[in-house]
Formats: sequence, C-alpha cells, structure tokens
Amino acid sequence: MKRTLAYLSLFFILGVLLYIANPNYGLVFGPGGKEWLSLRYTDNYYITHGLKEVGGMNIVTDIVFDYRGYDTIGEATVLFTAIAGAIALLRPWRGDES
Amino acid sequence: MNGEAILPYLIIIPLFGAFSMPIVSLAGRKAREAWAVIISGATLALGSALFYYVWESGKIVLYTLGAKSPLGQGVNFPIRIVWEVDTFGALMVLMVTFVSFMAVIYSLGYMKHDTGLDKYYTLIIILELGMLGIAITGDLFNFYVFLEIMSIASYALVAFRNDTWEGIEAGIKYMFVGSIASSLILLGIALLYGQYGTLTMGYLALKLSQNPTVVGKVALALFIAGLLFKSGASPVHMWLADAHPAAPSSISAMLSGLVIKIGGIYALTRILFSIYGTSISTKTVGWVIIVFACITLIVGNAMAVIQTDMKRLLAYSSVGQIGYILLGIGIGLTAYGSQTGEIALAGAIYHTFNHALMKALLFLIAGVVIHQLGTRNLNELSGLAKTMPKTTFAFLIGAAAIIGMPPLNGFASKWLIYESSAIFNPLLGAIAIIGTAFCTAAYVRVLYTFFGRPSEKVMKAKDPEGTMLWPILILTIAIIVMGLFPWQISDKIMIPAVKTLENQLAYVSTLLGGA
Amino acid sequence: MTCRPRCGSDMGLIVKTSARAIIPLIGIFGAYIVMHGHLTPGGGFQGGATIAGAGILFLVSFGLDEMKKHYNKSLYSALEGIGGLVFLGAAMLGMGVAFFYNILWHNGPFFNGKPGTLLSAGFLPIMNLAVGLKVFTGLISALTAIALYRRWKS
Amino acid sequence: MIQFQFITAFLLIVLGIYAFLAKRNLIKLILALDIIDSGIHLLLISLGYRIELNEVPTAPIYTGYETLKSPMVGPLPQALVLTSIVIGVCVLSLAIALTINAYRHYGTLDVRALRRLRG
Repeated sequence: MKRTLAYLSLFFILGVLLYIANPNYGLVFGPGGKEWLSLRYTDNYYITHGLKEVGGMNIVTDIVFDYRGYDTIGEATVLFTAIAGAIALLRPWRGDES
Repeated sequence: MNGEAILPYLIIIPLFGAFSMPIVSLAGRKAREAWAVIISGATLALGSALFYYVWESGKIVLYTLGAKSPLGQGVNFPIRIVWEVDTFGALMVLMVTFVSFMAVIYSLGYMKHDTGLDKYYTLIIILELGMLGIAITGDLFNFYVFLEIMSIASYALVAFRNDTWEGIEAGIKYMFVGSIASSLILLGIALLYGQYGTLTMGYLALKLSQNPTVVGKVALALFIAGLLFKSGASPVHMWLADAHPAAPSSISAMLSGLVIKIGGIYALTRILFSIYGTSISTKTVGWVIIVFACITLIVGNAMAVIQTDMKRLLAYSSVGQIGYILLGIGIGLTAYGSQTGEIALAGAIYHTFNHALMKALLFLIAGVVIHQLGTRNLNELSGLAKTMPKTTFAFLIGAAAIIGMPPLNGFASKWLIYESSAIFNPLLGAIAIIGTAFCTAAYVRVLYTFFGRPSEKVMKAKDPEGTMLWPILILTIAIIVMGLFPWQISDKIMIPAVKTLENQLAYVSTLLGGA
Repeated sequence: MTCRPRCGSDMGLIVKTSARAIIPLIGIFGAYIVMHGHLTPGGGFQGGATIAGAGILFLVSFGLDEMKKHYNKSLYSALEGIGGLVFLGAAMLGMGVAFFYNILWHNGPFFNGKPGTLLSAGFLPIMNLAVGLKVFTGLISALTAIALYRRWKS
Repeated sequence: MIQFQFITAFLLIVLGIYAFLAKRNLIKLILALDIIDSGIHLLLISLGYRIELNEVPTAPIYTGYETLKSPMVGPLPQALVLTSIVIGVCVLSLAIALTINAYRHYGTLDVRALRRLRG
C-alpha cells in the first residue's frame, strides 16, 4: 500500500517535470537562441563586465571567488564540516583504546 | 550602533572560531572550552545588538558582499549576494545566538566524559554559523549553501556518540531524509533560475509578480515539500522522533529548539511571503499548509502521550508544537493582509521564539536526568522531585509554559493562534484545543512521575553542578520574565515583524532603490 | 597496532617505483592548477583534489604503515584551519568598503597586473592557494581516517 | 523543439528517487543520492548552454579567446555547479563514515536491519 503510493507519486513527479520541460508552457529557456541575452541577463553581465571588474581571465573563477565569493566561503565551510564530522565519526569508540 | 557595520561580524566571528579551533585545541582542553564560550558569547552580543538596531529603527538592513551596491554598473538588476535582515530575521538571529550560547555552556559539563571534543566544539559552532547564515541571507543559492552547512553539522552531531547503535541509526535516517529534502530544494532553485535568470530573492519576487508561470509554481511545490521534510511535519516526522532523542542532550536542545525552526519554518515563511507573496494563489497554498498543520498537530501531541522514553516524548511534543506554528503560518497566508492573518502570523512567530526557549530548557533538563541516573525511561524516574528540587522546578515551569498556562510566555503565543484560528474557522480552533489537551496529558504524566514516591535508584541523584545548572536557570528566568509582559512583547515586536514581513514591496525596494 | 600482511605494502616493485616517479609529477600538476586558477580552467578545489590524489596514490602503493609515518593528524587539521583562516583574511582585506571587496585589484599594492598575467585579479590567487591547501589537507585527513578505521577486525 | 537535455536530467532525478525507494543496501542508497545530485547538476549546466548562428560556444575564459571569437556559455550555472559538487562530495563522505559505523554495529548493510528504534 505504502509502496504503491510512493511509486504513484513518483510517476506524478515525472509527469510534472516532463511537462515543464516543454518550452511552450514550461521552462522558457531552451539551448540558446535569440532570447539568450534577455533571459540570461545576469550571465551576460558577468561575461561583458567580469574581466574589467575582477581581472581574472577565467570568468567562472571570477564568479566563484568575487561575485559569489561568499558562497565559496560557505562551500569551504561545508568541506571543513564534513571532514570534521567524518573524523569525529571514525574516531575509536570509548573503550577501544585498552 | 550601525546595523550594517555589525552584520558581517555575525558571520566572521563564528567562522574565525571554527577555523581556528584545530589550532587552539592544540593548547589543551581548557583553552578549547574557553574558546568555544568566548566565540559563542561574542556572537550573542553581536546578535543582541543587531536585533536592538533593527527593532528600534524598523528598517530592513541591506548589506552587499563585495561592493557598495548590489546592482551592476549601468544596469538595474542585482549581480552580487546580498544580506537582507528585517525584524523577523533579527528575532531569529537573537534566538539562535541565545540558545546556542546556553547549549555551549551546558556542554562543558555534559560532554565531559566523551572523546573527540575538539571536533564537537567545531561542529557546534558551525551549526550556529549555518543557522545565522540562513537567517540573514537574501540570496537563494546562498540559502541552499548555508542550509547544507547546518544540515551536515547536525547529521554529524546526531551520530556523535558513535559507540551507541542508537545514534548511528538515527544519524543514517536523518541523513538520508535530509539529503533528499536538500536535493528537492536545490531542484526548485535550479528551476527558478532557469525561468527567471536571477537568484536574488528580492529581484526574483519582482520578476515573479510580473510574470507568474507554471515553473514558478512547481518550484514552490518543491520548496514546500523539502522544507516540510526539514521541519518534521507529520507524514514525514519519523526521522525527527528518532534523531532528536538519539543526539546528546545539548544537541537535542539545539535541534529541537533551533534547527527545525530555522531550516523549516523560517525558510518556508521567507519563501512564501518575501519571494512569492501575492503572485500565487495564497488561498490554495495556505489551505495546503493548514491541512498539514492540523495532521501534524494531532499526530505529534497524541504520540507524545504514549511514550515511555522521556526524550522521545519531548521530540514528539516538538512535532506537535511545529503543528501550531504551521497553523499560524497557514492562516496568515490564507487571510493575507487581513487583521486575522496578522494576528495568526504574529502568534506563529511568537510561538517560534517561545518554543525555542521552552524546548531547549526541557531537553537540557532531560540531559541532566540522564547524566545523573543513566536512564531516560519514565517508569524508573519516579520521585525525582525529592532529590533534584531545582531541576524539577525548572521542568515544572517549562512544562507549564509549553502547555500554555496563563502567567508564562507560552500562553500569549498560543492564545494568539487560538484566537485567530477560531475567528478564521471554528473547526481549526477546536483542533488546536484538542491538540493542547493531548499535550497537557503528556506533560502531566511526566510531572506526576516526578512527584511520585521515590524509588531506590532516584535517592542517589542530586542537582547538577554549575555549568549544567546555570543554563537551565537562565532559560527558566527568561521564560518567567517573558511571561510577565506578554502583550507588550506581542504589540511592540511581533506585530511590527509581521507588518514588515507582509510588506513585500519594501523588501524589493530596499534591494533595488535603497542604494 | 600490530601489522597484518594486508596493512603493509603488498604492492610489487614496479608499482612502487612508478608511484615514486609519478607522485611528484601529480603534485606539480596540482600546484599548477591551483596557481593558474584565475587564468585557465580549474582552481583551488580541483588542484587541491589533484594533490590529494597523489597522497592517495602514496597510501595505496606504499601501504598504511608507511602512510602513518608521514601523516600527523593534528598538523593536518591545523593546516586545514589555516587554509580557512587565510581565505577569511583575504576576504576581510577590504572591510573598509565591504566584506569580500576586492581591494587588491582596485587599488592594491600588488596582484593588480595586466589581466592574463600571474600576478593579477586581486585576491583570487590568494584564495585559490588557501582553498587548495584546505582541500588537500582535508581530503587526505578524511581518507586516512577511513583507511585507519579497521580496528574491529584485529 | 524537444529539450533532450532537460528530459535526460529529469529522468536521472526520477531514477535516483526510484532507486532510493526500491533498494535496500546502504551503499546503493548513497549512490541513489548521488544520481539525484548528478541530475540536478546536468539541469543546471544545460541551462547555461547556448547556440547562436550555428556556432559552437566556448568556455567562458578569455585566455586564448582571440582565435575563437564564438559566443560564451553562461558562467553562473558553472559556478553554482562547482559549489554544488563540493557539497555533494561532503554529504557522500559523511554518509560513508556513518555507513562504516553502522556496519560495525549491525554487521550488515541492509537497511531493514536498522529498525531497532521504534514507537
């Protein structure tokens, strides 16, 4: 019963996602075309202004470290957290030492 | 003091504390503990200052990372990450910093016999950092990053006692459910970016109100699903009932008091009111949330009655109280803009704050009991009032507040929710009262056990030493003091917070025109 | 911990010799990726993961005992923290304007050369180096912790 | 025009959720999480792709750009995916650490054994 319900909801999710893959009434952004500049205004700004404002030749690095640098420090913190957590979980148990 | 000047240090100080913890802990145990207390205390001071500034000025504080203004040169859309803090966000900051500080002080005594404590203090500071980041952010992808920081830290902390099977099993369940929920949220963010081409919340709100599309609605459904998972609403509350009892008690207090509020309720409110607002059908979405809230309310409180494990009872009670908060948010969304909606939303925010204090207090007391007696089975705890009078008094206060007894703070917030739900629809008011009846039964049972005839085992117990007693006393005093001025708090803080939360236009215009 | 046959090095001479030759090359390549992060594809995380790959190759080919001689848990944890602190410090250089303000690029004394040269792009090279150090030490610590966790078998 | 890249991404996501519901082994469940993440990353990356005037777009890097002169793909999704991949790796490492501990406690990787917490 529970399992059938789960699979039915899975099909529902698939249907909805496939529905919005159609550019006529779903995600308007297909692979490029004329609308690229109007829909991807943020990306276009980075491409045209990134070299002057940040100075890195690699626009992706410019975004990662300057425009969205705060995300990157969050990412570094995630890595730090996960490694601290993994080391904490893989430490010897109380009583293993003897 | 200027709010914009305080805001970055709210993130920098916990980050500095976490990154320097491996170096500081080379100097030994005392240095590590002192460092954790200093960092969380400094964060508490900054959080209070920020709250005071935002509350007094009533403005929305905007801070841009990396430039003076979030807008690009010669264009009128934001290209950088921003922080936007309104009164609701500042209230959450105050709540997080206060309860975290209490939990850190409590850990000094409670975690004395565990190993791997340098990682423990690192993780607890990072947990606080993640919640602060969510509370102040104004960017959707950044919200996801900090949600993951908070979630990963809490997965690791739930399973921190890796020599007990209970912690590991609860950690695995929590991790899988939480990761699925995070993936749903990330999918929603990707869809919104694909449709509107921006990630800043304020600008997204503008774009959504100009052109609400199907993709936006699907993304909203994904957000609601993911955040209900994270907040432990009823059909998927099982992970909460496993994870919160299995964690160490100081962590249980933070998980139950803060994580489900910030990662679930606060994020849901922010997305519903600040991003979507009136660009969706508020009635439909509101009723969906109300239905989930009613199920959660009944199931959580009813399951709490039949538990024999003290911490499990508290965890189920958390599920029930989340139901009240969701009910308030649902009514606030359905009756968007009316007086009833404002009262319901004020009640929800007030109850979020109150429940953080009450549930943190109750979990810390459960930790004291475990520390003294080594058991949390209610059948073995009878007669605790004789040997641990201060602890029992604090439990009495906490339980009375969570039930909603008049002189304490829980009464005011619950009253606002009852009142608005009864005006909105009498049936919902009746359901809320039934939930409270179950809640009362559960806590009266615990108190009855505590005041019963002492057993042999209980006679050896005594009140804990300083570092474990002080956080409990401070939280008790906070509850009593907040209970003395219920209507002043609700008129001076909660109603303005709701007013700024519902004012979507101010949120957008602060972003675009403020600079 | 007593050494079982499996925890020593059961790899042959060919593997050990070629690993000894390859490990420095992988390390240099990783360092190149980190340092040229603002010019070419890649960056701190990718380069750091490459260098960590060299460490994993060392662990696989020379065995756990040899690894334990060269691995110090608190040193690596401290280095990871230092990487994070350097990142945070670079981000705080321009606190006068805003957190994460790229002051070195706009009016700094160095790192403001012509775009395309190594010493350009403000704090980006510093951050790349910090992230590279952090990722390298962090991944080595995590994988060594996983490799060391075998106690219950003995 | 059929959006094959979006459909593939959505199929990957749903495949991951299906594996999550149907499989019983902890390692397979971790792989299912990774498949969902990969689907979302594919969706994000394909949102930045563009074709203009039948030219093949290039990576958003100005080093050596003078010889190509074709349009650049969107850099923002790539930055987001870089961050997101690291987060996925972190969740994976924590999941592995938990799984190792669970194997030591329970002696099996079957999730049906992890049912001692009830009620």
